[in-house]
Amino acid sequence: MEHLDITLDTAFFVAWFEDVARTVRLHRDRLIELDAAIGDADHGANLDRGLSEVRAALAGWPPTSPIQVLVSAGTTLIRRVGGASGPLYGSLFRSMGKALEPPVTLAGFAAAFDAGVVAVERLGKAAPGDKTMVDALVPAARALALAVRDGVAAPEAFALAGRAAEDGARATVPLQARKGRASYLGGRSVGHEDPGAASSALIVGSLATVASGLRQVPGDT
Amino acid sequence: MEHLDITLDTAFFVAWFEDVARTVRLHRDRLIELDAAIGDADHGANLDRGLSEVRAALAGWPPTSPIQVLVSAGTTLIRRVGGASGPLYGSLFRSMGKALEPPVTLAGFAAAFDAGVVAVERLGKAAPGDKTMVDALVPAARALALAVRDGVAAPEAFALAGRAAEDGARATVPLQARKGRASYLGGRSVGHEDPGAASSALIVGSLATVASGLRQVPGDT
Amino acid sequence: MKKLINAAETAVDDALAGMAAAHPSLRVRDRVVYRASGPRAGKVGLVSGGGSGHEPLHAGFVGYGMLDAACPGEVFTSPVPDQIIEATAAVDGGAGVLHIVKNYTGDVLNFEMAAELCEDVEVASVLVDDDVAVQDSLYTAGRRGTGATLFVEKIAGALAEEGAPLAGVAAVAAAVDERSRSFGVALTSCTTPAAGKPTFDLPEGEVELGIGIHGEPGRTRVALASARELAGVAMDAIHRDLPLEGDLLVLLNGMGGTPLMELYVAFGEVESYIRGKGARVARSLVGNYVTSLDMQGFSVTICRLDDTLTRLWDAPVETPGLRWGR
Amino acid sequence: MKKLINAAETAVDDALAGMAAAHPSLRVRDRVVYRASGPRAGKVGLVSGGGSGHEPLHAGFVGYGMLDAACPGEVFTSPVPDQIIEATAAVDGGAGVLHIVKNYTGDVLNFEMAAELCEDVEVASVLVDDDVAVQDSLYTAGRRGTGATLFVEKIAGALAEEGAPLAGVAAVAAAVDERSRSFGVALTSCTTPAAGKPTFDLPEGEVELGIGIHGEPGRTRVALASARELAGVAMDAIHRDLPLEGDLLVLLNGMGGTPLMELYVAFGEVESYIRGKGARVARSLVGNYVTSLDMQGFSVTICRLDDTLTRLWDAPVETPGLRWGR
Ligand SMILES: Nc1ncnc2c1ncn2[C@@H]1O[C@H](COP(=O)(O)OP(=O)(O)O)[C@@H](O)[C@H]1O
Ligand SMILES: Nc1ncnc2c1ncn2[C@@H]1O[C@H](COP(=O)(O)OP(=O)(O)O)[C@@H](O)[C@H]1O
Ligand SMILES: [Mg+2]
Ligand SMILES: [Mg+2]
Ligand SMILES: [Mg+2]
Ligand SMILES: [Mg+2]
Repeated sequence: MEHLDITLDTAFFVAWFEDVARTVRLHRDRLIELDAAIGDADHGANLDRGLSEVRAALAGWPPTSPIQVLVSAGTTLIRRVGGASGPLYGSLFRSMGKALEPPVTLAGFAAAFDAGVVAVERLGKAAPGDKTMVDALVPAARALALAVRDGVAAPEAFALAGRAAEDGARATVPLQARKGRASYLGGRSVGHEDPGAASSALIVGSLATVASGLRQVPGDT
Repeated sequence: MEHLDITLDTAFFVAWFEDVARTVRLHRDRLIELDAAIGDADHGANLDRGLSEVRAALAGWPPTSPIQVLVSAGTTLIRRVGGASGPLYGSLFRSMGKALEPPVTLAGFAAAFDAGVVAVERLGKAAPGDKTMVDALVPAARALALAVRDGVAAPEAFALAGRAAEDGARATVPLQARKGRASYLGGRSVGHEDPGAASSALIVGSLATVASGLRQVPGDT
Repeated sequence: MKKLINAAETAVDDALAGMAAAHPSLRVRDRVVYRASGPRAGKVGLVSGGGSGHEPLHAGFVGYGMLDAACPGEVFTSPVPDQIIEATAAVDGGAGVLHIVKNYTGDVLNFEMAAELCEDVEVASVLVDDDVAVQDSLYTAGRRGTGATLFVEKIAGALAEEGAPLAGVAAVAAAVDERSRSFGVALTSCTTPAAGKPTFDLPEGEVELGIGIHGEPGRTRVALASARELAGVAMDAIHRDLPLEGDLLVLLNGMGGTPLMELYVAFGEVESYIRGKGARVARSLVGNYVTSLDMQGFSVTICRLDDTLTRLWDAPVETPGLRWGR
Repeated sequence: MKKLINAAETAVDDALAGMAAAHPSLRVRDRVVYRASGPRAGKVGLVSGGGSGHEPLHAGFVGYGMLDAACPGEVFTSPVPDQIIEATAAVDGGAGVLHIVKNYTGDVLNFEMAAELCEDVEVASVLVDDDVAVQDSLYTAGRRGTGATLFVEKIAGALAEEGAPLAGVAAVAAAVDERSRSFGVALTSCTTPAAGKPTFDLPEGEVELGIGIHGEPGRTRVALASARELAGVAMDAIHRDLPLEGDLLVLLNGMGGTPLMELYVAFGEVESYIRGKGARVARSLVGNYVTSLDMQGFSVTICRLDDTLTRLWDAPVETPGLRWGR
């Protein structure tokens, strides 16, 4: 399968954030609606705003390494998003960037991603099952690690991670929230997908999209 | 027709206000809706409140003359209704009462009613055509005067007055208001019946109802 | 209808009871709200009143430097003469009493009747009629009294507090009215407790221009526009009637249901409009002051200040609705 | 959605521009609202912040006797660390800065990040978590900060103004939070400009109990009841958690779209409830202070006063949203 593999270079990371920004914009209203159900109806707007800033920053100052892309994106999210998701996603990417060793292999990517997820868990003090983004991120990190162990190529590994994150997000539906704003609802949080888990699935999903290079981008705004 | 005539004694005037109170309560919501269209949606509530006070006052202190009934009712309306219609209807009945000479003939009634209407016109500085209660009251007064001239008996005279008041109220629909709250609307007041003209038609209409003694009262609250 | 009340019939009295409980500086008796401190000998008394549903107007403006008593009627219904007579007698400190009356047929008639019956008190009246949305004419009810009422009550109240005679207090009140103009815009209708449903239908995407404070529909209905455009419509109407120049006192007033954040957005637009005309916002108030129950929307009231009016505006005031300097 | 704004994206900045224009006592720079007078040497600085849409909280409480700076985020979104860092540095008068943080994950994380980066300033933090509708637990996000924020800002602000050291100001802030409890009821949902439609559907005839100030749905939904019953539900929840006794400070707070008249009705009911428990309303505030955009509804916040807290509550304050004594 080696012929199907890709290079995890600076361009790949830039393309990742560009696809994330595009995808989140497409799903902006759905994320707002998920947050309206068990939160305060701003998650889609928050991320959309933050990611266009990320894109603008990356475009204005072409970074020269994957580390720079990640740290810059994370910093921009922290500096521009606010709310719970700003610091959490900011830490995800900053910690991931700091853990990355060039040149980036899939194993290196997986380890760095895991470091990012651990940073999110630490900062938010959330564990899997608390009905947060952690419920999508942890399975994604695990899927990446397994793929590395099994010698799977990057595009396939990213696809597996994307599916794991999506399954993780969907699995938040029956949970009762213990962290974040949704926890105020107690039992009434059951039956709704966590917006942060949903956006995490989009973020991880973009990895596969970019890696496969297959997806038709349906218009860019 | 003399055998059909009635005595305009204290009981008649008490019965008049009782019927007015009942009728206005039945039409409370319609009067509110008329006032909502070109005013402030309180005319029905104002009159309903005031007339139950009138009824309570008349019940608690049995008056011994038509003059007492009218002056007491007018005073109660002034003291309890507020708004434009409180002082105007209050003056109508107080002035009518003051102009009444016992024993009350139909001619005396008609003259006193006319004095009441003149008091309303003076107080409100409104003329026929301004789209106010005056547009129902003036035709009613005229109809009564004509009935007296023609020697018509009271029940029939009241029926004529009631019809004149109703016609007058309906004739306010195409008018542009020049007095009262509806005047703020300018041309937009056209096309709506004036709520005060509508309530005046009810008040005059009750005369005929009581005089004929025919009407079935549909429940009292 | 969703209202935080016990019953439509008791809403006014329940609110007054709550006001009395909340403000030891007030005393409520027989539907009149007084300063608990009572009348001050030699001071002109100020009495105003009108329908309820405009809170904090008028009862929230009873206190040092403003009103001596307020007479609240039923919702959107002017008070009755008894209340006004009672209030007038109670606040007279021997120097006479000024009635501040918003120009509505009901308010005018009831205050007139009351004034006639206040035989032992010298009474003067000022009519507030600042709303430029209404055509002024000898042959109609004339302009409505809206936001300028607050200016009149504050400024006349300050002069009365200084010990000025009745004629002087009445004159400054009239001067404030003369120098003030208002225009209002509704995004939604209000709902009166008695009617139980919105007074008018205002579909999504439309606004009413030139509304009053009783849920009266406005003069025209247009498509919802930006705060800048709506503020422009209001300011154009005012400027056409009373050219904006010099130092202005500006009230950016919410109709009761509009969040403060949006009122600040609108105020920003009003302020740039005024700057654009070469005039200056010397003093301002932004908030829900002269309201129309739960209506969403705003009104602007402008008063052309002079040195005296500015001094009186700045004078200390201590009421539930307006307070500074003490 | 009908909002008096220019565009959802500019609403926060436009409102801040309007605030700056309306209040010469404030200075707005880079999404931070400061006292125009700047920091006072030797005085502890007070910084708070949070999502926009709760006006007058927090920016309306910047001024003498209360906050030194407020950091408004996007609507319902906590501010970012940059704003907080900037504000903290700017208001430090050498005596350190207190961060007043409402207990929401976003607010906590952003203030924590900022505090860590404020290397040259001594920073203390107080977490406000007064909402008894939320179950308090080590394993959840804990209780929300709502109405008690106003009490904390006022009382800590007064102590800071007296020249107390950072530890003392932080301690009184924590004490106020400890002695305060809140409960909120929504009659309608709010609508955020970004979402453009109500956050939750609340049909005619139903209310949400135990709501927060960000349009979060509440804990339960029940049939619309009288003001007396709804006040009773709120007060029962508070009383169960912190028995009402002695002198109480009471905030009867509107959620932004509730007319003052209705808030007074509800306050009357709260006051009788309190009297019924043998406690006393020693101080009170009735109005829209800690709001949730255009939401209709109310919340009650109770603080058990002691002599110190009463003295500090009564101390002069001069902000756009709260003013007395000067
Ligand atoms: N303590 C936490 N740990 C991890 N994720 C969290 C935590 N709190 C909230 N989140 C995530 O943040 C999401 C909400 O983000 P957002 O709506 O942008 O912020 P806010 O709740 O401040 O409005 C939630 O759906 C959840 O996934
Ligand atoms: N100047 C006036 N002269 C005669 N009738 C008037 C005048 N002004 C108002 N009215 C009458 O009063 C009615 C409104 O009464 P109501 O709604 O009770 O008072 P308000 O207008 O104060 O709310 C109008 O429909 C009109 O018939
Ligand atoms: Mg959110
Ligand atoms: Mg009316
Ligand atoms: Mg009325
Ligand atoms: Mg948020």
